[in-house]
Amino acid sequence: MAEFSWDVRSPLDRALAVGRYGGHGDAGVALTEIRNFDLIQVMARRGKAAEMAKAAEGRFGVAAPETPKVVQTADATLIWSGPDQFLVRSKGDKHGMAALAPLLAGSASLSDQSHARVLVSVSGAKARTMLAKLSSIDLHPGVFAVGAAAATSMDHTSVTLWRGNDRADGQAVFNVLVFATFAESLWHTMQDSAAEYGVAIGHSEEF
Amino acid sequence: MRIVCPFCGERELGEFTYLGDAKPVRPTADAGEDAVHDYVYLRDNVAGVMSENWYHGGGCRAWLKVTRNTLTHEIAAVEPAAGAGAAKVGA
Amino acid sequence: MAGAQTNRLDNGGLIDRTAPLKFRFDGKSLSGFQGDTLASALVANGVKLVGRSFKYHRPRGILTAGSEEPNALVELRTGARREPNTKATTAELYEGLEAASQNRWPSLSFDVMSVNQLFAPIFVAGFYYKTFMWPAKFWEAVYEPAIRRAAGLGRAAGVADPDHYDKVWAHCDVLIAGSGPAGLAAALAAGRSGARVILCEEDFAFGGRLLSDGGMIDGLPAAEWLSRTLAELAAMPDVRIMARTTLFGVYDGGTYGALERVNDHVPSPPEHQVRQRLWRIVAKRCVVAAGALERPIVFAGNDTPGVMMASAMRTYVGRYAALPAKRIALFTNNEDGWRTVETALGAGLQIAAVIDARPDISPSHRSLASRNGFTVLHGSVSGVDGGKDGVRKIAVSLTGGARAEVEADGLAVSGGWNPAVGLTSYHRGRPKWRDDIAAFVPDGAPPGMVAAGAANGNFGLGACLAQGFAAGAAAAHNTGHNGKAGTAPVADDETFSLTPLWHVAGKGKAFVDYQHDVTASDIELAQREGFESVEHLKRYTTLGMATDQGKTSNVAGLAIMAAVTGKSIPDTGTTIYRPPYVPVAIGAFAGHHRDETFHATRLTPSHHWAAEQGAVFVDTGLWKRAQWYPRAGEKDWLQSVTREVKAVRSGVGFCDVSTLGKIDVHGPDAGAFLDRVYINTFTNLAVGKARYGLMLREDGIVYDDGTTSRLAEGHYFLTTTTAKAGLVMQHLEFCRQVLFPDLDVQLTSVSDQWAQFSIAGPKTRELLKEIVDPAEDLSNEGFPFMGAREVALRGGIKARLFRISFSGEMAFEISVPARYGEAMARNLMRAGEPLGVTPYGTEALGVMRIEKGHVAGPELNGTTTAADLGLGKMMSTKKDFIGRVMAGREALVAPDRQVVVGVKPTDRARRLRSGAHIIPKGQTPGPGNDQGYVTSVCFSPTSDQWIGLALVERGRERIGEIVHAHDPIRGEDYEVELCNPVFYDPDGGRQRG
Amino acid sequence: MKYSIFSLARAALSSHKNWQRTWRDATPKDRYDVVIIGGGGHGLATAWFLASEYGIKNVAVLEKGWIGSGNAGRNTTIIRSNYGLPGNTGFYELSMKLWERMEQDLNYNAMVSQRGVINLYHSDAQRDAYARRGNTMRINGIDAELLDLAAVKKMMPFLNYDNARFPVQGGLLQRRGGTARHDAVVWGYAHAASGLGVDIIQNCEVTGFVRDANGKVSGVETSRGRIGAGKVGMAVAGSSSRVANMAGLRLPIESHVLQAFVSEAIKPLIPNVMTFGAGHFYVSQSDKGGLVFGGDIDGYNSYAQRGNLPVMEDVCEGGMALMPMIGRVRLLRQWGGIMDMSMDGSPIIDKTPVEGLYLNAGWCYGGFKATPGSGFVFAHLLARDTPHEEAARFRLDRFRTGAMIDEKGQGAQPNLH
Repeated sequence: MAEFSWDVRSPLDRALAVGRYGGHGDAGVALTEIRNFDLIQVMARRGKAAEMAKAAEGRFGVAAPETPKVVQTADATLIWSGPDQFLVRSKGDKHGMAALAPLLAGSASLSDQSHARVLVSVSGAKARTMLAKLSSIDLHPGVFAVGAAAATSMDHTSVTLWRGNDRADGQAVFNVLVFATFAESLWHTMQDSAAEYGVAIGHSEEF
Repeated sequence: MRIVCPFCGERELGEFTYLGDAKPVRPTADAGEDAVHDYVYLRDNVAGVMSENWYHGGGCRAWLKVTRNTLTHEIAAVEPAAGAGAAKVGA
Repeated sequence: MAGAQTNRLDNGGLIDRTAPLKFRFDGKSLSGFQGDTLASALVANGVKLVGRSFKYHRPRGILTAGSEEPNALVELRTGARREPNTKATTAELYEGLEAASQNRWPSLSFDVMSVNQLFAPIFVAGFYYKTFMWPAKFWEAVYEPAIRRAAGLGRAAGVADPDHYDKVWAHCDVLIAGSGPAGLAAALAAGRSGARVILCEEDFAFGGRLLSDGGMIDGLPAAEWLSRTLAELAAMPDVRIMARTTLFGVYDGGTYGALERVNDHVPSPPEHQVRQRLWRIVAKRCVVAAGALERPIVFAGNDTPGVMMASAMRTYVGRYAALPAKRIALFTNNEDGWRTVETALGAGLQIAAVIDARPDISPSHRSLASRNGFTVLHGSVSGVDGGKDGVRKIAVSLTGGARAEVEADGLAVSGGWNPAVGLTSYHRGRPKWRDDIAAFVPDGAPPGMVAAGAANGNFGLGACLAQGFAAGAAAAHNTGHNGKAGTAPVADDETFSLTPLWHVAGKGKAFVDYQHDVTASDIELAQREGFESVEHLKRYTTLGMATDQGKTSNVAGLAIMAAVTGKSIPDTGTTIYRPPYVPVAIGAFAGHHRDETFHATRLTPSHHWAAEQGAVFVDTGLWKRAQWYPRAGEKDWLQSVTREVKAVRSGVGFCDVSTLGKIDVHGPDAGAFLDRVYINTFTNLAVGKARYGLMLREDGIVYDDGTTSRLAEGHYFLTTTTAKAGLVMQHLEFCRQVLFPDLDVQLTSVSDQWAQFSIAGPKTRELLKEIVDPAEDLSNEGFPFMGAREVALRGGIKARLFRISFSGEMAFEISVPARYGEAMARNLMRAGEPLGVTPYGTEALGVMRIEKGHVAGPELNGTTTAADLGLGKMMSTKKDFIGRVMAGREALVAPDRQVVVGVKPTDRARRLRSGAHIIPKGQTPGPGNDQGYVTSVCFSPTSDQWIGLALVERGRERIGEIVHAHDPIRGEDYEVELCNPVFYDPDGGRQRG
Repeated sequence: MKYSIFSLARAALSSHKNWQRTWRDATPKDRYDVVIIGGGGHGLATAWFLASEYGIKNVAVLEKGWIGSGNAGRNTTIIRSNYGLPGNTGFYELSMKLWERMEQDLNYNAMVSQRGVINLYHSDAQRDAYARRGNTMRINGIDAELLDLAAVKKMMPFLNYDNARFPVQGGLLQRRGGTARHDAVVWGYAHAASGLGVDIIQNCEVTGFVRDANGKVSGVETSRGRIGAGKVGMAVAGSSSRVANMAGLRLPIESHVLQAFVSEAIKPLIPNVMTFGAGHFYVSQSDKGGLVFGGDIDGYNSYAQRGNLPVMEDVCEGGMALMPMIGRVRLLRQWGGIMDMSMDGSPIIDKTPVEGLYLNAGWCYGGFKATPGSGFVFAHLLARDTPHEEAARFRLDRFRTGAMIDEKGQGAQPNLH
């Protein structure tokens, strides 16, 4: 009887080549895939928004976002994804289905999206310039501040976009959560859109 | 055209899908064929201000009721469909 | 050796004499300088003849210095980068530029087609509507090809454009079109107020007319003010000023289109860079400071090379230090034209004469004339003696009737100025007429847009600055920015006086629309024939439809029409202004959406594994799906597919079916919700069971099908077809949010969360046992047909297992989280090796569903009912559901509807083809007996012949009947038998066993 | 004056001073046997056929602006009869046959150019659908050919065969399809109808219906006064709902914008009419040299007669995907027309529930090619009070009975047709 290994493969496993791409000189854009996370969609039931909010606050210690924002805790990111719903991103089953279901069962419907999405972080001096080729959203620092989130589309592909904490060098970081089966396609588009500025490509399991 | 999604803010047309006139109400189960025919097939086809169903499928997936002028494309109001954001019903 | 720049001044201008550039025009080597346009470089080289007109192939020179140019069109670049109809007046010179004149043969100076001029008496407006009708067949064979060859201007490359384009979004408070004095003043005011500003300038240099006409602003020479202002704007972080960028259109909701010519000024774009970029700018306010265009006066011979707009002449002399002529005359009806005299004198040109159509000429001009020894004639130019080599003599009709002649090699013409009313009129606002300037000015601009400066009919420098500044400040204020704007730049206003003059009667052709060869008499003819509405005029004569979009011709054309009809110009009206403001390359609108990146590509979780196996992929919507897995030695797809089918039916195989739409339906009312969207019932589905469901549109026609499983009391897992996945989600959200908002139900797409595989064949259980944890009971009792539940797999992960079958075999579908998808494929291969497991693609999947008589896309074609598909019995009579009422309409329940049946050729060796029509045996095919058609076919390895499904009138009553498959488009006609659509295991024992 | 090369040559001798108006500038009479609302191609063709085929010459065509100012003057000029469903197939072929003799009928060169229309396919499923449609055409006596890849390559070597996202596999060709000069069709019908006594009245907007005691329509109120009518026919395309509403009718129609585009004129590049099968793009080249192209409707109800930028991009993307050689060709002009989109994508030519009022509408974006056929069968209906046999399925009550004619299978959602 065979024993099986269930190795996980990122949908970007083949497409992502660590290193440099495009124009020479300082890389204007860094594209980093963040791998291996748990992602749970939480949707409040009819008339149960308050109840869900209370349960979520009990669990995470902060209020879940009710407007297009992200809320960062020590071990979870709560990302607004639509009316009465948010995504819980965590790692190592801290806030996976098994952990959240009992708490939220009465007030919300939960759906595991851990494998449904690919997360790409975009940063660098030319990040906004490059994203303007893909996103119709205004990413001006005064409009899309740290903690802002959006359910939107990039190049006709649905994404969840949010601005995380700035990099150590002060550069803004944009996180793009894209559906897994579209990921390779959008990745190529992102890479090509950034090529003229020079791209530093990598992946990370950092939370 | 840009539509101010009540949940997401102002967004580009490409994120939305159009269905049509939001005024007709789906007849009840016992309404009969004529009523359903009118609901499915007949349109006021307003030249002016019209209430319409739009879907923010490229964003938050909310169905919206958009009040829009078909002569100028100006949008006067956008509100969520009855069941969009229904978790706050009664709250 | 590049030709000497015979007509270049030694000093002055904004060209860089330290950066000479070589270029070629019609094969001849010439040189210019950095800062030249192709037109200015041609002027500097003494080139007068630049192109040929559309219809008469008349010799033409350079008329303007901007994007309104109707004449000086060239084929720029060569090979795959050849761009026809490029305006020499906006093409920047670069090292090695190659340009060729167009619409001539064999050469520009000797053009055989200029014979057309001989036929000019017949080739009047609309002549082609009156002839070429006989014989009828001759149109396509003779007349049309000849016309088509003669028409058109330049030649497109004819091969794929090698360059890249992209599209970008930008957002601002205040968008400004134009960087002349009004635009820059607006930018200063808005920027200082704290607004986010984008300024688009079509030219490669900022400044607009300041670059040509100079002046004093805030006590500084214009050039100095310009550099100071540009520096101030550059220092503002939220102000973006863009050169080589034309704002071409305005769309709803404050969205604007602009084209940036990123790399048109170099031979080819550097690596990783685009040629052009399309900007979609979202702006809360827009200030149109796009200036005004000087307009010609229509007189005989006004198209002779060497006749040039007066302002353009100033531009060539002042900005480019290039002399269009040595001895010029000026024909003007307004004060502004006189500035050309000053510029020309400053450059050392001779002034032959000034012909001024106004009754009064100021003493200062008179003294200028006497000081410089030229005459001032009261009157109008009535003819030009010259040809392809330029102007020789100018005939003048003097006020009072006398005639005069002026010898000159250049004629500057100024008929006044037309504000650029394009952008303000694109929402079908009609500009309004202003008598004082005899021009249309903006009116009815789209929301948030104002015009300022010359674009608004205010031509004085001081007025432009003041109005631009005020508009910029107001726009900033209206968008919530109230920073200190300071004071507006100050300059004097020039006096403006104009006597309208549109057309000077005279002998010879007087052109209104140069490029399309529309003359004043064409307009008169159009009126005579009843085409007096301006839209009729345009369509009948083609006035204003050339590549300059009527910028130099429209107003003159309708003024002439007004004169013939006796109406006023405003009563005559304008045609509708249509974007784009200047022609824009189609490639730019497409951006990167071409070739492989035309649309996004979706890949299944096992895609790369399948590629390793050598799978052939097929496009299904955006998906790439494995179609079959060829093996060495197989001669064609049919052999591979047949092998795959046989392997499944005799052993076991698997197929990635992750492309199905998958939706989590949660909530206490989930079952009730599904009851309303499906024709059958789901509230009574037990937890742990799956059921096939069919949904209709509200008009009673089948929309989609799929299986839905109940995984928990309040949790259903619904699948859709691949094609409809997104649409069904949208439909269900509509039902949930709009139709049935009272239900407590939540929907989530989980299509991408799960890698789903169909495992089919008599050895399915054997294979599954290798994969699934031994504790799981997969027996018929433990996991019966249509069972659905979560199971543990060996190696520690969980999966969802569904016992459903579309192949007719014993089959399961298994789902694992998507990032395990590739491992699943590998593990199935490994575990199944002893069983001869075979991966199969969509073709084999299709074969088996046809063999089993399952309907799919070709049958769910948007016109079939549940009953047509043989699924009428599924329709519940105990509940309401979407489509119930309309499905009962008489034509949808008529007994003679086309319904699904099986078909097979009576000749077992015969290949059956989809799209063949069904005709009763023994009848001649015709509309009266066209009884249906073949929807799906396959070679059935099981039946060992071609079989298919068909939609046939009363088909189910006719099982066993022999009919004709009539396929004239493929030249075939053969007998087929109508049969039970379930070709394989009709009792269903295999899938239940 | 009869138009010919000889009359042109004669006219040249008198410097073209003697040409008459192409159609008479009529003043409204008190009453007509038939009043047609709408001076587009359909309305004018109806009037001409009433006069020429049915002997009804006391006819007025009322146009609120200038003739041909609606969709007749803002389309992509394609003519074809490659339809697949009963009802459409025969009707569009009737129309095609009328195109083939139009110029001789009207003594006006509408530049009917049968250069061929090819619908490209990119998948087996599309090929099968075209085979089905082509067979329908052949069974109805209409020319159709199914081309494979090699034949398409030979005919159009310039398409992208190298790196297309959705490679071309073949096409359905109707050689008799092609183009016609849209404005000339309008002027030709006006010219010929006027010659037979039809009054063409421009700048005459209908503002209401006159009803007799029984509710029958007996005339129209217009901006130029009341005009009596034995019968009133509506052929107003995108304005159908607005006009019908004056008679208290709601129609199974929505008005939508369709954009069209023309490029700068270039030397001959594209020999025929082509439809991309994997995106929204169709194209032909005008005799003047411009590429005339279009794509999908903008997608929402509109009377604004102007198009949006996303659809313009979408259309150009389709063009570039199909033939990247047009990348450097410049788009010159964009315009928009208001389409009367019906609930099944097929037209309605029928009496209305209001006696005396007849409807010709629902052409979606296929109205131009129908012009002569539409005029012919509408004239028949107006003259005989029964539908012409080739228009017998274009009934208003088909949505009540379920006898839809839905070529695209999209159901009652007009923006998907």
